[in-house]
Amino acid sequence: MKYAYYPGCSLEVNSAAYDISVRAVAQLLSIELQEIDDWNCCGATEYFSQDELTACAVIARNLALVDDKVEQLIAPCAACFLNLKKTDKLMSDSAEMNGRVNTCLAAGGLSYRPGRVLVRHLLDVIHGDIGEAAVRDKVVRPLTGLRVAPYYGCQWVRPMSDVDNPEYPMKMDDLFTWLGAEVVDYPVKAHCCGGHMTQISEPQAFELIRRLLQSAVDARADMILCMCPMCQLNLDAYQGRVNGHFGAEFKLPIIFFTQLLGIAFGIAPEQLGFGKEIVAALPVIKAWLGRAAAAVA
Amino acid sequence: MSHAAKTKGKLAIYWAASCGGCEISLLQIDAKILDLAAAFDLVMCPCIADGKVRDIEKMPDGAIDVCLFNGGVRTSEQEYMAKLLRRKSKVLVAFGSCASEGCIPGLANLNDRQSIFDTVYKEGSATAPENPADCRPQQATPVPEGTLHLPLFYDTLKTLGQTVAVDYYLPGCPPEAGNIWAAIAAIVEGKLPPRGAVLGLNTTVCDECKRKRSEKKIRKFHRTWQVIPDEETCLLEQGLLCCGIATRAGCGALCPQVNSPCIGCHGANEGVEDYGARLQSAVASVIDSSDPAEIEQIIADGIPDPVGTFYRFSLAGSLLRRKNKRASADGVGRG
Amino acid sequence: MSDPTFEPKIVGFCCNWCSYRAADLAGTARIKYAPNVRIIRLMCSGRVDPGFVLSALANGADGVLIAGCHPGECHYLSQNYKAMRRYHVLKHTLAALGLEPDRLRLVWASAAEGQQLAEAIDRLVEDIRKLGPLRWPANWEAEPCCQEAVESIAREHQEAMEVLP
Amino acid sequence: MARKIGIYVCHCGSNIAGTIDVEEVARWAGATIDGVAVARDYKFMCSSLGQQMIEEDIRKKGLTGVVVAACSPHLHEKTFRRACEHAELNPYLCQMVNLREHCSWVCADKAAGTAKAKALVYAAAERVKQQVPLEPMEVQVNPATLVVGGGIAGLQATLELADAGYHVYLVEREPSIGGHMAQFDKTFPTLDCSACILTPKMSEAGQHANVTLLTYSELEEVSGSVGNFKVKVRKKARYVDETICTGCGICIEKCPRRVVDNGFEAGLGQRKAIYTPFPQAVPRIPVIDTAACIWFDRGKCRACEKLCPTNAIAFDQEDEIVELQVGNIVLATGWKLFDCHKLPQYGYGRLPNVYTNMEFERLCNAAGPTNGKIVLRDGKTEPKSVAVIHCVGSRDVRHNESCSAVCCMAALKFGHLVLEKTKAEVYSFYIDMRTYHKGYEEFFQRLLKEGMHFVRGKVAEVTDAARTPGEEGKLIVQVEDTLVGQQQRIAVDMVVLMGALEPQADAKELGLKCGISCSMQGWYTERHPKLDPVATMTDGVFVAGACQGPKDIPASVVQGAAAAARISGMIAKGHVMIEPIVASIQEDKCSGCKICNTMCPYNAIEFDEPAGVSRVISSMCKGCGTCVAACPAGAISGAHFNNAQIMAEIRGILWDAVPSGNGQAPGVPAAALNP
Repeated sequence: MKYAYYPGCSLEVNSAAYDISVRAVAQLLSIELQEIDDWNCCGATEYFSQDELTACAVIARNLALVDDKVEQLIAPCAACFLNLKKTDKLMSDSAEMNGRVNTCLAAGGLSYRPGRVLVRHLLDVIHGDIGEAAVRDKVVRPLTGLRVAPYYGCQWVRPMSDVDNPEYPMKMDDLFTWLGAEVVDYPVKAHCCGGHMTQISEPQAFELIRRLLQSAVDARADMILCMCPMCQLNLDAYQGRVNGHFGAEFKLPIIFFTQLLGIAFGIAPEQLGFGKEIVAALPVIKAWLGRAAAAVA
Repeated sequence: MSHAAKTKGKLAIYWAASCGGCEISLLQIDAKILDLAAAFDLVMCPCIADGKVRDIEKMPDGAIDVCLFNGGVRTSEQEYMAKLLRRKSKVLVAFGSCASEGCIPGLANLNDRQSIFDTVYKEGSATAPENPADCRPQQATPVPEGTLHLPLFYDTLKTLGQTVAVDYYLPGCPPEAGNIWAAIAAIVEGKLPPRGAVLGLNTTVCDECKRKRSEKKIRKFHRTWQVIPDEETCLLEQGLLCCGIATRAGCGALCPQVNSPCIGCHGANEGVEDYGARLQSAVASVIDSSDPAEIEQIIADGIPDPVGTFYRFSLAGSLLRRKNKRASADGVGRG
Repeated sequence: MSDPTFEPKIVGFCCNWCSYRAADLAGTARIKYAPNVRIIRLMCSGRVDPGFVLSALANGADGVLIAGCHPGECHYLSQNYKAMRRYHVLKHTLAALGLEPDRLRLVWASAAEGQQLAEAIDRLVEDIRKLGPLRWPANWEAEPCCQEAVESIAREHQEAMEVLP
Repeated sequence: MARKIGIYVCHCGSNIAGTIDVEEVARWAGATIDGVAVARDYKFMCSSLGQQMIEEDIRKKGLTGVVVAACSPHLHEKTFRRACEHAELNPYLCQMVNLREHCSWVCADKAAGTAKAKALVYAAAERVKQQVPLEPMEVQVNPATLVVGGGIAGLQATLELADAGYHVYLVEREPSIGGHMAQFDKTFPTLDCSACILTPKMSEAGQHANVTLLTYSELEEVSGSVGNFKVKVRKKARYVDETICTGCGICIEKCPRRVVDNGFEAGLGQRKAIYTPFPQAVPRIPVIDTAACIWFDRGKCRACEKLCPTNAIAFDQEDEIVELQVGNIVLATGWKLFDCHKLPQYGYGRLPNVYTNMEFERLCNAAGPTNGKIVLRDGKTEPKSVAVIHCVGSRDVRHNESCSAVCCMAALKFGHLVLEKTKAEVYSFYIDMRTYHKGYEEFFQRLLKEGMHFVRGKVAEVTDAARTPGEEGKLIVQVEDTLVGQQQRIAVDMVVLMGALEPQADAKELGLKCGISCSMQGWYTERHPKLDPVATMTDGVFVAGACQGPKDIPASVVQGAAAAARISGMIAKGHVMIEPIVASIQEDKCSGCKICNTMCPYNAIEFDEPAGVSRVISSMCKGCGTCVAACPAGAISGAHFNNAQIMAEIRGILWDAVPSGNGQAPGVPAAALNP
C-alpha cells in the first residue's frame, strides 16, 4: 500500500540512520513511501508553546501537500508524528481553528480538510497493517538470544493515546518478540528522555537519561531500541557525559528499532545506517551473531 | 335469476382513468351476463354500449339503481362524470382497484402534469418525434365552427372515494369475475353490508395460499427474475417480496399459485388505513439484522423501487396520496 | 428559503420506559428546549407503526421524531431493533416520495438522558426550520382551476342541450 | 353514544401556571373541542379536593371520559384512575396530559407553552373518545420462589422467605454457597469475623426444610411471567453422588493432584482436583475439577473412588436439567473483581509483591493459605511497609466511571489488619475518603489514630526502578500528594490494589433470560432508582445485592430482605393484578402468515396449526405492541394503544396544523377506520 512519507528534519542529518533503515525496511515489507514534495519542519515541541496558530499552519502545510490519491501518512519521528496528528485533531475539533489555518494555507494557494489524511507511525503500520504473520515470514535471521530494551519515550502515546497503552506501551515489545528477540521488561520504557532539557539544565537531563540506561542495564539488555530521534540522540550522544557526571560506565548501544528489524530481515548492516551511532552497536550485534552461531554448532 | 321477473333496474358502467380490464373481467361472468341483462337495463357503458351523457343528465337524481365506476379521477371530465353519476345513482360502486385506490394510473402521482406532458410530448420516444413543435393539449382550441374543449388534466389522480361518497368498494385489478357476480347478486338481492364497506373477504392472501409457512427471517430480498422459487414454501421466506401477507384475500392466491409473488392488487385488509405502511412494517420487522448499515444495504439492494413495491396499486389512495410536489420540483428523492 | 419566524410542528413518538422518561427528566431538571415537538407516549418504539408517521405528515406535521431505548437496553429486550428496521425501510420509501430525510429522525435516549434528548430535539427543530414548512396536504389540495374546469363542462353541456331542437 | 368529556387543567401551584395560561387552555378546550362537557382549571388537581371535583363531575354530568392535564402519568396516572374508579368510571377512560414535565418546565415562553399545551390537550381529548373500558387481569401467584446467587444478599432473601414459610430454590454457580463474603477475614467497621457471622446463615440455609439448594448449578432458561415462571436449571456434573456423600473428606485428603486455586483462594493457595472450596462449605459435598483430575486427564487413578467409604464417587455423572415452577425470581448474582492487569503501570502480574484486594483478603484470613500471616510472595518475609491504592479501575473513565463504594472502608480495614498483625507502616493512597454509613467515619478516625498514613492523590505508577540506594529492592509508589502539592516517591515492600467491583461477565445474558435490562456498565436496572430499587421493569423479577450496583454487606442484606418482603406480600395476597395492556388477535382477520410469531421476545404468540391462526397468550404478553405494528393484515390490536386511539391522538395533536380546504387525510376505503 502507498503512504505519504514525512521524514522530518532530524532524519536528514543526525538521525540519517533512521531514515535509511526506515526506507530499507519499508521496501522489504512493500510499504510504498511517497515522500511529500517540498515538506517543511514540523516546528518540533517549541512552536506549539509559542503560538498555536503558527504551529498548526506550519504543520498543516505538510498535510495539505499530501497527494490527493494518498490517504495515509507515515512519520517515523515521534515528535513529527504527534505534531501532525495534533494539528489534524485541533482542526477537526474547532471550526474556528480550521478556518484560521485554512486562511493561512490559502495565502500559499493551499487548503486542507481535517481528517483527509490519516497520520500513522511506522511502528503502528508494521504492527497493525502488516501484522504478525507477514512479519514472521520475512524473518531470515531470528534475533534469538539478543536481549533488547524497547524504548517508547513520551510522544508515541502521550497525550494522544489511541495507538498503544499510554501507561505501558507494548507494540515494540510484541514486534521484537515476533522476531525472536528476548524483550526485557523494564519499568521506565515510557519515561521521558529529557528532551531539550539537555540544553536547559544538564544535571536534570543527565539524571533522566541515567535512569533509563540504568534500568535497561539492570534488565541485562544488550541494547535500547528507539522510535524517536530525540530519544536516540539523548541516550546515545550524552552517554559519555552521563558516565562522566555520575562516574558510571554505561556502554549501551542505542539504535532505531528499524535498524534491528532490518538485521532480522537479513538486510546488510551497512544498508541500515549502522556506524552512525556513537556507542557502537555492530560489535554487540557481531558478538551476538557469534553466540548464535556457536549455539547452532 | 328469480328477480328477473320484477321491473328491470338501471345499470351504469363508467370508465375513468383505467385500462378497461374491469370491463373485460365483467364479461368473464360468461352466461351470467344474460341474468345481468335480464335484471338490468344498461343505461351507460362507454366500452360496449353507446349511452349518451346528456341522457344521464336528463334523468332524475337517483334514477340509476347501480353504477359500477371503474378508474380513478385524473381529469375534470372524469370528476364531472363521477359527480354526475353519484347524483343519479342509488348505489355507486368503486369498481376495481383504480376507482378504489388509484391502481397503476395512480403511480402518476409520482409526477405532475408538467413532467408527464414533458415525457409524452417532448421526451417520449413514441410521440415526441411526431411533435417537433412541442404542441401541448389546450383546454380550449378555437376553430371556425367554434371552440373545441379538452378536459383539464390534473396534477394529482384522485380515487373515486376522494371525489364523491362511495357506497361500496370492489377490490382487484381487475376484480375476478366470480367476485363481480357475487357483488351484483348481493346488490340485486339487497343482501348488502353497511355502506362504505368493501365487498370481499376480511383476511389476506396467505389465507388462500397453500404454501408451507414458518417463522420469517430475511437477510436478502430477491427480484423475481433472480431466482426460481421453490414451489412448496412461502415466497416471502425465500426472499421474494410477496405482498400476500398484507393483501386482501379473494383472488384465491392466483399469483403464488403460479409461483409468482403477490403484487397486492386487492389492496389492504379490512380496517387498514394505509396498505403500504402495513406491508413495509411487516416486511421490515422480519429483516434479519440489527446493524443499521447492513439493514440499509439489504433494503437498497433488494427494494430499489419502494413506492412501486409497497404502493404499486394504492399510492393515490394512501395517506400521502402522491409524491411531495415541492420536492419533485427541486428534485429531492428523484432516482 | 429558511424563515426564522417559521415554527415547525413536529410529532414525537416516545417509548414509555426510556425516551418518555428522559423527557420527564428534562422537565424535572428544568432543561429548556424547543416547544415544537409534541410527544405521544407509546409503550415501546416497537409499537411505532409507519402508518403513524404517515398520518402525522398527512395531517400537516413538518417532521416526526421517534425515540426509543438504546439498542440492547430496550425494556422489551429487542423491540427497538424492530423499530430501527422499520425506520430505515420507511425512510427509504419516504425519500422516494420526496420527503427530505431530515424530517424523520430516530434517536435513542435512556431514562437518564434528559439533556441528550433535549439537545436532539433542538437539533431536529433547527434542521427542520432550515427546510421550511412541509405542508404535505397542500400537495393534493385541488388547484382552483380544477373546480373551474368541472363547472365549465357543466356549462357547456347546459348550452349544448339548449340548442337541441 | 354521545361522548361527554371532562377536561381538568392543573396549575400545580406555579409549576404549570407559571409558563402556561391554564385558565385560557381550559376555556379554549371547552369552547373548541367537540364532545367536551366540562373544562376546568384548578390549583392542585391531585389534591383530595381536585379529585373530588372530578368525581362529582363524573357522577353529576355522566362523563364518559376524563382528561387530566397535569404532570407525568408516571407520577399521578394511578391517582386519577383511582378517582375515576370511585365515581364508577372505568379507570382506562382517564387520559393524562403531561403539561408539567413535557411543557411548562421545558418551555421558556408562555405563548409557545400555552400553544403546545392546547395541542397536547386536544390530542388527549381525541384519544379518550376512542378509549374503551378495560379490566385488569388477575393472576395466581405460585408461592415458591427462585433465588439466583448464594452470596449474602441471596442468602438473606432465601432465609427471610423460608422462615415466612414459603419454599425457596437457591441456585448457586459455585460448589458452595457463601459468595465473596466467605472469602473475607474481617468485616468493616466492626471487625467481627466474616465466617463467624456468615457460616451460621449458610448452614441454616443448608438445613432449612423450606430451602432446596442447587449448588454448582446455573440458570438455563426462564419462561412464563409473574406468578407463574417456568425455570430450567443446569445442575453441572459433580461426579459425586449428593444423595450418598457424607462429606467426610477422605477423597479430598487422598487425591494426589494439587492445583493452584484461582477461585476461592484467589490464586494464593492450592486445592485438590476433588475439592470443596473451603472447609465450612455448604453443602460439604465435593466436586471433581475435570480439568485437573488425573482420571479425566490420563484415564488413570480413581483413588477417590477406591477410598470413598460410601461409594459416592460417580465418574459417569452428567449435567442434568432441573425444571422448576416459581412465582417470583430474585437475582442476587453479585459482582466480579476488576482485572488489575489492565493498569500495567501498577505492575500487577509483573511485580510479585503487588496484590489485589481479594488476594489480600485471603492473605489476612486465618483460614487462608498463610493462616492469616501477612507475608510477601516468598511466603515468609513480613513486609515493613504496605501501600494500599484506592480506586483501581473505579472512578476511572477508561474503565469504570462509577465508585465501587466498598473500597475505602475495605482499605481502612486492611490498614487496621496490617497494623494489628505486623509492625509495618501502612499508606493509603486515595482520591476521596468515602465513609458515609453508620460507624464508618468513626472507623476512619480510629485508623488515623492507629497511625495509618493517608496520601491524597492518584498513584501514577508502581515501579521497581530505584533511583536512590534506599529504593533498591523496593516497590516505589510515585504519586502527587495533592494536599501538599508535591510529587512523592514512597518505597514499600507490598502494594495492595483496591480493584473495582464490576458486573458479572454474563450479567447481561442472564438479565435477558429474565427479561430485565442492564445499565451501560452492566448493573441490573431497578424499576426506580430511588423509590423502587428492589423490583425491576419485569413484574416478578427482583434484584438484590451488588448485581444492581456496588454495595457493601449491610446494604446487600437490606436489599435481600426487602426483595423477600415484597415477594412475601405478593404470596400472602395470593394473586397479582396485571395491566390489561396486552395484544389480541382478531382471528377472522388473521391469515396465519407468521410474521408476528417472530416478533415476540416473550413467546407470547402461539400458532394454532389446525386453525391456521396465531393467538396471544395474554398472561405472557407484556404489551409492547410490536406485533400490533407488524401485523400486515391489521388483525392484531393492542389494548389501550390501538390504532384508532393513536391515530386520533395524532390528528388531535396536529389540530392547528391541517391547512384549510380539502386537506383532510384520506381514508381508503372510507369505512376502514375502525380499530
